[in-house]
Amino acid sequence: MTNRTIDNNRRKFLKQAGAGMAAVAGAGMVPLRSYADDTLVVGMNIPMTGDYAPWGLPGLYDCEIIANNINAAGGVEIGGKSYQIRVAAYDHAYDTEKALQGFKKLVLEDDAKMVMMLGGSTVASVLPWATRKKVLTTTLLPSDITPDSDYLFATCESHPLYNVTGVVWLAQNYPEAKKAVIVTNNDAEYGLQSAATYKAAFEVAGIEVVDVNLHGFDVTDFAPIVSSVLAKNPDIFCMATSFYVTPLMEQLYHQGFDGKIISCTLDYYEEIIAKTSEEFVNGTIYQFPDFDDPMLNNEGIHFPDPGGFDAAFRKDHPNDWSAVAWEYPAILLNWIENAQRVGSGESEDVAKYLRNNSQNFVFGGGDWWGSQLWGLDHALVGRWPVVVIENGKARIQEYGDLSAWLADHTEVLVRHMKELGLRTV
Amino acid sequence: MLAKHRTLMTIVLILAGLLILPHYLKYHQQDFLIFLVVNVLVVASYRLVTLTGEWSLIHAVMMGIGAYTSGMLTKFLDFSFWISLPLAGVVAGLTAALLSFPLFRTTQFYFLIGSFAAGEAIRLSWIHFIRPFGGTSGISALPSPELLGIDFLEPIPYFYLTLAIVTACLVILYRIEKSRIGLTLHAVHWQAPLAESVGINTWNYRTLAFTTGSMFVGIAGALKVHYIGTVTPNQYGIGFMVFILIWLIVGGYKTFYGAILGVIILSILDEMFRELEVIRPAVYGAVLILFILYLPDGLESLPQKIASRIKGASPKGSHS
Amino acid sequence: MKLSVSNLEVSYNKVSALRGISFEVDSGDFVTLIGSNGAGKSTTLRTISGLVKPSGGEITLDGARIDNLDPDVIVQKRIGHVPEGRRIFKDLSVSENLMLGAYIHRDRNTVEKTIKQVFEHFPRLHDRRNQQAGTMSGGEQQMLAIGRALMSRPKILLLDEPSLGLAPIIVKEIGEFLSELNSQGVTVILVEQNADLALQLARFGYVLETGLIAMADRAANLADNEHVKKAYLGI
Amino acid sequence: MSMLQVKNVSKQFGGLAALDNVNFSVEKEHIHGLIGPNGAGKSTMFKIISGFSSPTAGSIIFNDSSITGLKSSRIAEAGIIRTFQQTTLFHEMTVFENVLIGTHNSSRTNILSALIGSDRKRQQSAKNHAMEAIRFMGLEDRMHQIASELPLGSKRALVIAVALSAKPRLLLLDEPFAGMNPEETNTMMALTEKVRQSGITIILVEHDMKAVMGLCDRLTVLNFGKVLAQGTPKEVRNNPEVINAYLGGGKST
Amino acid sequence: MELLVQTMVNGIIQSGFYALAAVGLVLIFGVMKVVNFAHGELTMVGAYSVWFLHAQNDMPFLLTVVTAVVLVAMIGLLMERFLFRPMTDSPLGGLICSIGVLFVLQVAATLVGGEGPSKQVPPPYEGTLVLFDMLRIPYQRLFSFAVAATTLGLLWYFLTRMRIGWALRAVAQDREAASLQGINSNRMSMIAMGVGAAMAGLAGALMAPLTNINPHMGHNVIITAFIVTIVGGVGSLPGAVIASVLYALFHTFVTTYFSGTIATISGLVIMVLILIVRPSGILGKRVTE
Repeated sequence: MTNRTIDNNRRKFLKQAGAGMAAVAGAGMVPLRSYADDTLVVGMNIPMTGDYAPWGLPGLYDCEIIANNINAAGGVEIGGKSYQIRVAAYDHAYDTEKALQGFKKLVLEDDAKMVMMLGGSTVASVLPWATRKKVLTTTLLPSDITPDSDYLFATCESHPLYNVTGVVWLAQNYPEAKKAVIVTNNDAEYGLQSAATYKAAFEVAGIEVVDVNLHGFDVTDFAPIVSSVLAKNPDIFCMATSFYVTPLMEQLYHQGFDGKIISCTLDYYEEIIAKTSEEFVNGTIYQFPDFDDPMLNNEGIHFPDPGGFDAAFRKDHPNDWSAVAWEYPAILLNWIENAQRVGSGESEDVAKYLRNNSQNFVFGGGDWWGSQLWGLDHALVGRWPVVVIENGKARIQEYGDLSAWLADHTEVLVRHMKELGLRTV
Repeated sequence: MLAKHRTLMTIVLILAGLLILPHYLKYHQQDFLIFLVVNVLVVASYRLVTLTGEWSLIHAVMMGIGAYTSGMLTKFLDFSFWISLPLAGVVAGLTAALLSFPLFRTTQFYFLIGSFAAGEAIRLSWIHFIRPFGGTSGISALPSPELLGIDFLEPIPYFYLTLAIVTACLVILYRIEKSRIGLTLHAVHWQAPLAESVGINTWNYRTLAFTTGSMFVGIAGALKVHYIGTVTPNQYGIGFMVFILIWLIVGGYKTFYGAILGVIILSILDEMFRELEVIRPAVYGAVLILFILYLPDGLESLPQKIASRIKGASPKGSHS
Repeated sequence: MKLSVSNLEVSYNKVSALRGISFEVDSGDFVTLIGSNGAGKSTTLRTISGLVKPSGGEITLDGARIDNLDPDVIVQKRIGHVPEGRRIFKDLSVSENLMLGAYIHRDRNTVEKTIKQVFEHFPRLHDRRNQQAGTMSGGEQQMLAIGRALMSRPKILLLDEPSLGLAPIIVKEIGEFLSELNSQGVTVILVEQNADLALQLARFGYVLETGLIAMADRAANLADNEHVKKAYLGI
Repeated sequence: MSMLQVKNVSKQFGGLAALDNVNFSVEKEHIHGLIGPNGAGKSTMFKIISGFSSPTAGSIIFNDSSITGLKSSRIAEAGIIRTFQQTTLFHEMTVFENVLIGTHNSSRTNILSALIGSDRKRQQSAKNHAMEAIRFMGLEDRMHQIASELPLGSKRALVIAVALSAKPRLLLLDEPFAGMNPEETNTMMALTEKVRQSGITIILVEHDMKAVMGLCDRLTVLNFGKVLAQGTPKEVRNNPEVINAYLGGGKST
Repeated sequence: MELLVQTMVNGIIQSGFYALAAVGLVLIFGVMKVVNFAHGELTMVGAYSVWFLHAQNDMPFLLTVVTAVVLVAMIGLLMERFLFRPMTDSPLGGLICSIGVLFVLQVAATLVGGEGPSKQVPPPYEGTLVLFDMLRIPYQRLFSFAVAATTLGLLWYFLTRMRIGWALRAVAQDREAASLQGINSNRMSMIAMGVGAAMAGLAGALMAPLTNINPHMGHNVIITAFIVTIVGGVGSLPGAVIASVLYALFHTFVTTYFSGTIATISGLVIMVLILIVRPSGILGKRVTE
């Protein structure tokens, strides 16, 4: 397995080195690339190097797999014409100036009809230009939406809203758990958003939050953080983070925590089990299913052959799986579907269609939401799975109804967002 | 006199070239050019700080202070860009002046590390105090400059704006260095005790260089964020600081133009390597090592080296 | 042990410091190099001990070339060097300094014997053996520097301005010690600013001027030479 | 009235007394020698007078006002200029630039006037003044040479030229004769005398007895941080205590 | 009370890693006068080695730790021989070289480990030591701390009791004078770099089962090592160890009772204060006259 990785990487290295040399040789004087008019270009303006690379690269690999499959099968038919799909990517290394620069390159030089981005400050830096030039842009973070972001859509991940479904499920199944602590990293894009959502969800569920511990990205030792919050004797330990789940779980295990654990993600839970014990991890609640989960074959799921997709990815990239590996493809597929419906791949046409039509959400349902929190209904919200570890394996317990919760409790959510200093309308 | 005229001619030619250059570039390269010109000011102002021999690691944060100042003034208090731009410089300069009280009680390696710690503490405060700094996501949707209805969201107008301001700043920086004050700064660097013995207050001059350099990088910060429209704490971390250091050292710090050469050549290389995706940093790192091993006196020594090779004569001692 | 230097040339950054000097030192000799600052005296010593690589000429020890060897190898050839400015390890104790002087000797007994001898010569070092070397006075530090060089049991000892910055009384003491050392069979090559002292101690002297040997004669003759008297002895 | 008075000055380093209740005074336009064995406290005394170090106790009076504990640059402004042991210079600069920096006190400027050139007059007079110092020390032929490339004698002359361009009233010379051959020493002695003739008071720390005895009007001998003897060179030379401790009269080890 | 004692223990255990990383940095700086910016990345390579060999390829844990140490030491030796030695006269050049190495090592780790989320190593020593029914120390941490403490002890013995240790200290003080004693200063540089890198590799290998492993983990290590070096006094190895304990305790307590960010900010501010009040650090020598 590992040999394969190296082989793969070596091949990739050679390929990239070759491309690099070519780029160096002809830099500055390459004419604008033109593609045959039977090709539609989709842009990915993502981090491929630096510490945010894990939230960019896996998605690129998968989008390339999907594009190749589509092209091999003869392309997609849009407006009565068959098109090949090409993915053009730019590495902005999570740097705002490079993000703006790369965005322009993708749109103006590669002729990308839609640009997928991770979100956060990199999206903020491209927004004014993207809005003015009417470039369809997607983000994984609905909190990037602003009242003026007419061309920005969050069509896949409902971060951080989906967290409420886990809390609802927890409160129903473990009514005796009454005191919760929340631990998260103190960044405004991920950690604080999640923390505010969890606080709202706990409040609605009648669970008291006895401590919120915010830490920076420079933490190497989680022992003091865990000791500190466990001193409050919580029944529920909530991780509003995706960055440090494993070391936190490990500390919980060593410090003898025996309450309920709820988290946004539990990536590579097999490794967590290896570091702690299956018994300890069993019962942990989170939000991201394995893609071979049988529940993903249910009615209403809008993702073709999740199991096969999962297997294909892991074969080529055994160490690279993360939620973005299916989220970018989901966005790509959603875009293709909309382009087909509207009969055009042009940015403005698809954006207009998106705004005015209901959508199929990955896990079913699909309403546009967001104006009460961010000023515009540009986040696609639907059912979201509640996943629990059972016998060392992630299993979807149910699909929580996010739309219903939001319909009833948005003002609680807005209040908690404000409390943590986050942007609201 | 002749040499002076030739230099002047060269500068005029370069400026003229820069004025028409963006029209021949691809769109994203126009953006790249704007950031590059701003970074020229960043590294030229850093050079002023290092003239006294004290290398700081807070320059990137000073740039951030300028960026945050201008961003907050325009966004929250509706200041005009034309007022917030100089104020960005003033606030960064004032911060430097305040910090120089504790920091210049140390020198050399200690100053380097002390300035890093002070900068990192400031930067972490932007993250920690989400009000008013916006935490890690910073402040976005900053307004563009307004002037005579020119659209500064477009790269070419903004490039001309940047070019004008940066050129003006460079002229000032150059004149400072060549003035009596510049000579005194060199003196403080090379023989601080001797300088003190003839009445030069070395502390004052270190502070002067630190404050003035920070002021100019504050302006650079404001210039950059009003084009990007977003200011975040992570733009100004040790990562960017390391690049400033690299530009100056690889470019060479004996002449005024060495650092500028460094930022231009290295940034262009970095941009060319972008196609390499994952391995880009490694190739960049390897290039750094090669530059240092084979051009230990910096890129600025290259013209001399080439000249001496052509003439077959030994290179003359570098002037300062 | 016969040390011979022939046509030695050295330059720093293309400025030549030695422009072809030749001399020979036989076993048991006491030789001095005098001359004004910048004449090339220190450079000569530094080249012999390998700190500086010559750009021309050669240095041989008993016929074998040593000019391309590194300083740590040359010490093993039993050439000791007391550098200008003493250069003791200020943060280490006196005895640690001395033990480092014996770095090339792995035999414990020899080392202990040598250290005993050094302490006999310089009882003050014995008194201060556990003291941090940097806290001692200039004269004591000079003694330590000489003692440290002796620890390698050199057959040839190079000394660079041992009198610099020391009070006359200590200079005298060190001079007496060097004579005694030489009488025990150690070859001494002394570089001195204090020409008066140097010519009293040495048997043979060389006057260096701008990288060349201007005069070579018995020390007593040099001391009587009118040019030397005028230029270096201040008479 | 004495130009400089050192009153009861002591300096402790850790537990060690480098200077112990030292008193002496320097008369106007004298060359005052400060001698003593290594470690006697001469350098420490120098540092204290020039403000590079402050005394643990005692005071320094210069022209009737106390300069105790002032910053070195302030003391230089007051007119006390020191030189350093060996040849401390701005080695990378030309002779002219070195001396120009010396004129700092009379030509200082601020960024604004430096930028718009409103200080041109002052800079010009500084340049003239620098030229004067260069001519005074006989360095005009070497004006545009880089300092590090000068021969030793010229370097030492330049050291003094830099100090002179700062318009000293009291000049502290730290071992200006060290490492010189007799010819160079003679030249330097003549220059030093010439400086005094121009009305500048000098304190001289030196080991070269020929120079000390030949130049100084008065001597202060320090030993182990204390004043051992004071007086004219002749008196000091015949003082048995001095002979014993410093010149090495007896054969004591 | 329970929290207090637990926090104390957490802090002390953490100090072992800080000390290992900082001591290596101090040693390299002392002997070679190069600020090794890639020191954190050497730690990262140590951790990656354990992940790759032990977690991925089932090599026994102790053997992997040894392999990791040897591997990182080798990298250190290569850096010394081909980068730092040609740069002997230019500390800034050495600094840039080390930054170059930093980039290269980060990419190498990405190529070996893939771009996905942080890697994890299952701890070879499972279970938790429970003392007095309130103090909990995982055996893995106990083991790591014991190894770190022993190694530091051995290093102290090596530097103060062995002649090669004296030689190292001599070279650190005066390279040229050391070579006149017959000490091959290039060899000493190799030893310093080898030992310093080995310590970094060991720190990384011991940390591997306890932390998130990713190509950028070195960043935090180097910042902590800098702080510890300054607080302890540049060039003072015992100072670095003491400062590691103090800083780890301080950081752990502030993190436990306030917050992690406050801990880091106040740590930095304290460092600046120490620089001002006592620039030589708690045990360092005054460098300026």
